[in-house]
Amino acid sequence: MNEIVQSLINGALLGGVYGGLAMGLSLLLGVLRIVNLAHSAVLIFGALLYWQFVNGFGLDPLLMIAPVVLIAYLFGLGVHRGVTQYLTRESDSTVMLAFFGLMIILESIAIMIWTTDTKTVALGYLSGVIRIGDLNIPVSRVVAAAITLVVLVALHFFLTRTLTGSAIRGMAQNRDVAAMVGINVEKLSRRVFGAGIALAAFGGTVLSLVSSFSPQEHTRWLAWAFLVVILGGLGSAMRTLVAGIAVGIFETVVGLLIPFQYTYLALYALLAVALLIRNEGLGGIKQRTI
Amino acid sequence: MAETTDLDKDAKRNSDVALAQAKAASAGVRKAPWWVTPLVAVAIFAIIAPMGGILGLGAVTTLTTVLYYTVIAQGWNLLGGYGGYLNFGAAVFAGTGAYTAAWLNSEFEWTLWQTLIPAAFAAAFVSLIVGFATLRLRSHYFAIFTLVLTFLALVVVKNWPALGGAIGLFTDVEGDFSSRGLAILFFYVLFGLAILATVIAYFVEHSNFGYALRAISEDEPAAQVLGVKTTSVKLRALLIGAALGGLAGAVYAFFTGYIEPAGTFSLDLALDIVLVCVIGGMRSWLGPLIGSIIVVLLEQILRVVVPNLHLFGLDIPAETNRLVLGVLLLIFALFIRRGVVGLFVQRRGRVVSV
Amino acid sequence: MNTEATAVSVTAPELALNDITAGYFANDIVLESVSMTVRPGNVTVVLGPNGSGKSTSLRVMSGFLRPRTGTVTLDGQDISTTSPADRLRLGIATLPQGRSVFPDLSVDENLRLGAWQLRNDKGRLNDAVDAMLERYPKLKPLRTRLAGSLSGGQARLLEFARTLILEPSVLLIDEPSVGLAPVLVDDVYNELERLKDEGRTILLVDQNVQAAIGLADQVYTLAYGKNHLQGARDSFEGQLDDLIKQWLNL
Amino acid sequence: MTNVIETETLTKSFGGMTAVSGTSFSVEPGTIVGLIGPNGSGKTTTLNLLNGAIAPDQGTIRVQGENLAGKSSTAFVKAGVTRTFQNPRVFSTVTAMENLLVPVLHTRGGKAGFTKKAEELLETVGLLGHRDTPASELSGGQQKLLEFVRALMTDPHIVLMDEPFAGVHPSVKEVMREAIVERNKAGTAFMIVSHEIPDLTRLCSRIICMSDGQVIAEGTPGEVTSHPLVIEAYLGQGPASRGERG
Repeated sequence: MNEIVQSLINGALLGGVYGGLAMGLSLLLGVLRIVNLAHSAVLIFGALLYWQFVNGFGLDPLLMIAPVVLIAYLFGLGVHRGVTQYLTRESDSTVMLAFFGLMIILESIAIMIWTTDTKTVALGYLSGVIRIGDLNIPVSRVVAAAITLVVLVALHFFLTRTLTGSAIRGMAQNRDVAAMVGINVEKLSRRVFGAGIALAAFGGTVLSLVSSFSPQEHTRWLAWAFLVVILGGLGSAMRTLVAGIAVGIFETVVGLLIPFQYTYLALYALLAVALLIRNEGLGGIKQRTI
Repeated sequence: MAETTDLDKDAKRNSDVALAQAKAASAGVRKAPWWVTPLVAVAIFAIIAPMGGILGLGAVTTLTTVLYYTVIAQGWNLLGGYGGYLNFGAAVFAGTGAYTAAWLNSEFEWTLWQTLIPAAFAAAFVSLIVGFATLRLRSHYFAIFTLVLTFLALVVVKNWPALGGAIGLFTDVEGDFSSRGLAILFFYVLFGLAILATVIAYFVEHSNFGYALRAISEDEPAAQVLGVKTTSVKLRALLIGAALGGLAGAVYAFFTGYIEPAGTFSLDLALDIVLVCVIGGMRSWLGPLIGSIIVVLLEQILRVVVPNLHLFGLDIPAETNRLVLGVLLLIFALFIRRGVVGLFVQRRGRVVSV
Repeated sequence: MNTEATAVSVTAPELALNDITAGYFANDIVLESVSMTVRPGNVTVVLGPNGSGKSTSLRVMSGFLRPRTGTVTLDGQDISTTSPADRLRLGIATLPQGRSVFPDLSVDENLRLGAWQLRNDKGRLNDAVDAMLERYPKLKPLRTRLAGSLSGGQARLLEFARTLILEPSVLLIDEPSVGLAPVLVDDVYNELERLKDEGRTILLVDQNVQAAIGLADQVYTLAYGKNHLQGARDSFEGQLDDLIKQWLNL
Repeated sequence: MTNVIETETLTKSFGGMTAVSGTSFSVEPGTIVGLIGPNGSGKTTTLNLLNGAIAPDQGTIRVQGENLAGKSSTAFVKAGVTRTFQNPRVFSTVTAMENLLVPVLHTRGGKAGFTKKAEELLETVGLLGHRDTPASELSGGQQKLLEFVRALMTDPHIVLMDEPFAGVHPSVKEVMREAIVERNKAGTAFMIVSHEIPDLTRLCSRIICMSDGQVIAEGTPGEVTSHPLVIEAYLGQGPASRGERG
């Protein structure tokens, strides 16, 4: 019994982090219709940068999340200026090829700087375990999930309660009318793109608090993020969070039932099923027929 | 009504694209006669043909890699190039073929020749499963799914004891071959497969099937309205491509003598294949052939040159290779859409206004 | 920009198309040497058979389509290359054809986005929203509803409110009654009448010939992308049937 | 003789707005029928329904007597219904010839036969010289002609045309008209949506006028263009119908 409660808690905490993992992908796909194939590469880059600050320079793990996210945001603005803005009128294939190229570039740079070794962030004062009865809950997991929760809730309120948030959602719904009411859609797009990249890097930092990682195997995180996006739909922070938690719980519960290494299989099966079932459900994503 | 405006928007965008293309074309080169591309291909194969016997071991191996890439890339290009459905999981199909062949060889001592057909079938079977799950969806989803599939394949094979787990499988070619003899054998096997794949690509490009694929990549809904069975066409293209990948993978398994999961199911192959097609030209059957030559030679040069560079006294790490390839992909995707072949062979007619 | 809640027409500028040639595709010209003037305080109506270029003229005025040749002027000043957003700042607001609400935003959010240019002045923004809710009391109880769930008539009201929220000096209204049930068409025209009575400067494109003429001060007709007839309303009333027959049998 | 197309109480709404509401009409074999009506009257939606691009909410669509309502566009093509679009949707990077071969991809028969047929069709609209020209390099009018002959490749019983004359040069218009007449003589029926009513009246034996998603008049061009309901539809509601103004 306790084992089940334990894994539900673990799963929910892990799932919160998964929500953070997927948010950037969801935002770019939902608002800008960009398939960011480089999402997981940015994510790992963020994690490595974070690792560098914390392990390499011995800086405070909690305080270092913000600078990583800020650097990623600026990087995102740069990518928009250098790459994305040339792609606004191009076919999906061209966009995906360009972002695949970007993924390779980021991955190679990451390996050049940090090698392919698996990294683990030194948790320092976050390394304890909270004991409640028989339950053991790692502090780092609680902290990672809590930070993600705060960020996603803040994002949710930003998107739903502020005028700029309305403008972003309005732009996602109808770009022409958004321009008609005087919104500078180019500028707003650039910032949203920056935010999508920043959120990907943020996902990397919270991920590094709960898991070890290596620059080579980042696409597994793309799979996770993709699964969360498929389940949660696009552009909504709250639904992404809920979908993330669902995936986290699914993963840990399945992990109880079958050997650890096969949980991947179960998750991929879930992904395939989700794709088959939800192919109509994702508003605006399935290609319209005539 | 929303649907009408959407169509209008599409049309407007298409017309802009068309206009740009027309402009590019009128500024472009004169149209080459139809026989130029086949002639180039025949010339390339004719030049390569005797090389297996002439060149040294290292050079033969390099050329073998060119041919290996040609086979996979021609297969990839059917759906990815003509159909516009990018596949970032080329390693999955080639790897399936490689593992099928290696398993049949190590377990049942099947020969290279005997494993070819089962390897092609196994890869085609995997592609069917992938295709059924994703090809009815937009090309986005297909692309992401194939990208993450490589990792799944890696995990599955790693945990499959019969396939050697993380250790991998050894293969053995029957008969007594010198190392040079073996190199020549693989060279000519892949030479044959490369010709096969190129001929298939040629016929697909000039067949109804090819037109259907291009119609899908340009305007899938319109193709559907004209009666094109889009899902079936895409599935067939994926299947043929996967089978070619499986064949190449099988030969590769014998070629290297040993395969293991991490090397087989890595994104490197996917990158190389995408790069081959993008650099060569995704809308031409000649593209993958030319692209393979360029990419493999480029990689060789990088491999030799880069470690010897000492810029500002720094050692340049080996990953620079991939960095350069990534930058190249980005540049071609942004600015040289039609690849090298597109630069020389323009499909062009007169611009006439009524 | 007009800051007064009740627009005063006398200060409104004069918007004009001068010898405009325009089209969407490379080989196709929708407008050929079209000229028209939207006089301050007037309702100017553009009529013509479908495909004659009415809506295209409006798009050129709003800045969503650049003319190939010719100029768009506002009080004599050339604004041909001014962006739609900047034209909005100059007081030219557009009510586009068809449904243009953001369906997944609430009524309130839709209104606020209409006042996007006031975003740095929360006080004025809130006042503007309140003024619009005052003007369209039917929207008040719907404030939190998603615009996509509104009825056709309610959505139109919201679109009117969103277009008027900045108190523009010139209103460009494109086919406001298309696709609406007959009862709602009445509502739309009652609203247009109110705008006219307030002395606003309006360019109206509509296929509802009779109703549009009823409002017009000045009428332009287009045929095959060229100016056809023009004149004051009086010269058109009474010959409408003939005009339509002419369009049908030209 | 069975009608090529016969609809009964065809209805389709989008998000609460009824675009086509209970329309019934028929097209006899070998006739050219015009479909007119003010903007937003449901013409394009009707066309989309008649070739299976969208499925009706209710009602029947009989093609050659067989009800195909709810079937895919493939079924409609098979039954002999093809169409063109308002903005031509040609495949721009492939040649004119290859465009024509797309509709017969799944048809049995030698490629040579189809190529010959395609050449003949290109000839009828003066595009044979552009056989190997990528469609993107054709003018807008030529693309419309190309799209038209593409629709003829499967030997349809009826071709649905959306605004074939809109935005094209008069000379192209003439070619299009002649090609339609020629084909019609061979027995192919047409249903043509157009705003250019004068062009339609010269071409059609019968015209259907829609307004607010319903058929309001049907008959010879002369009858329809002078029909009071049609004139009223194009006039819109006058002040009189709106009661006293305030």
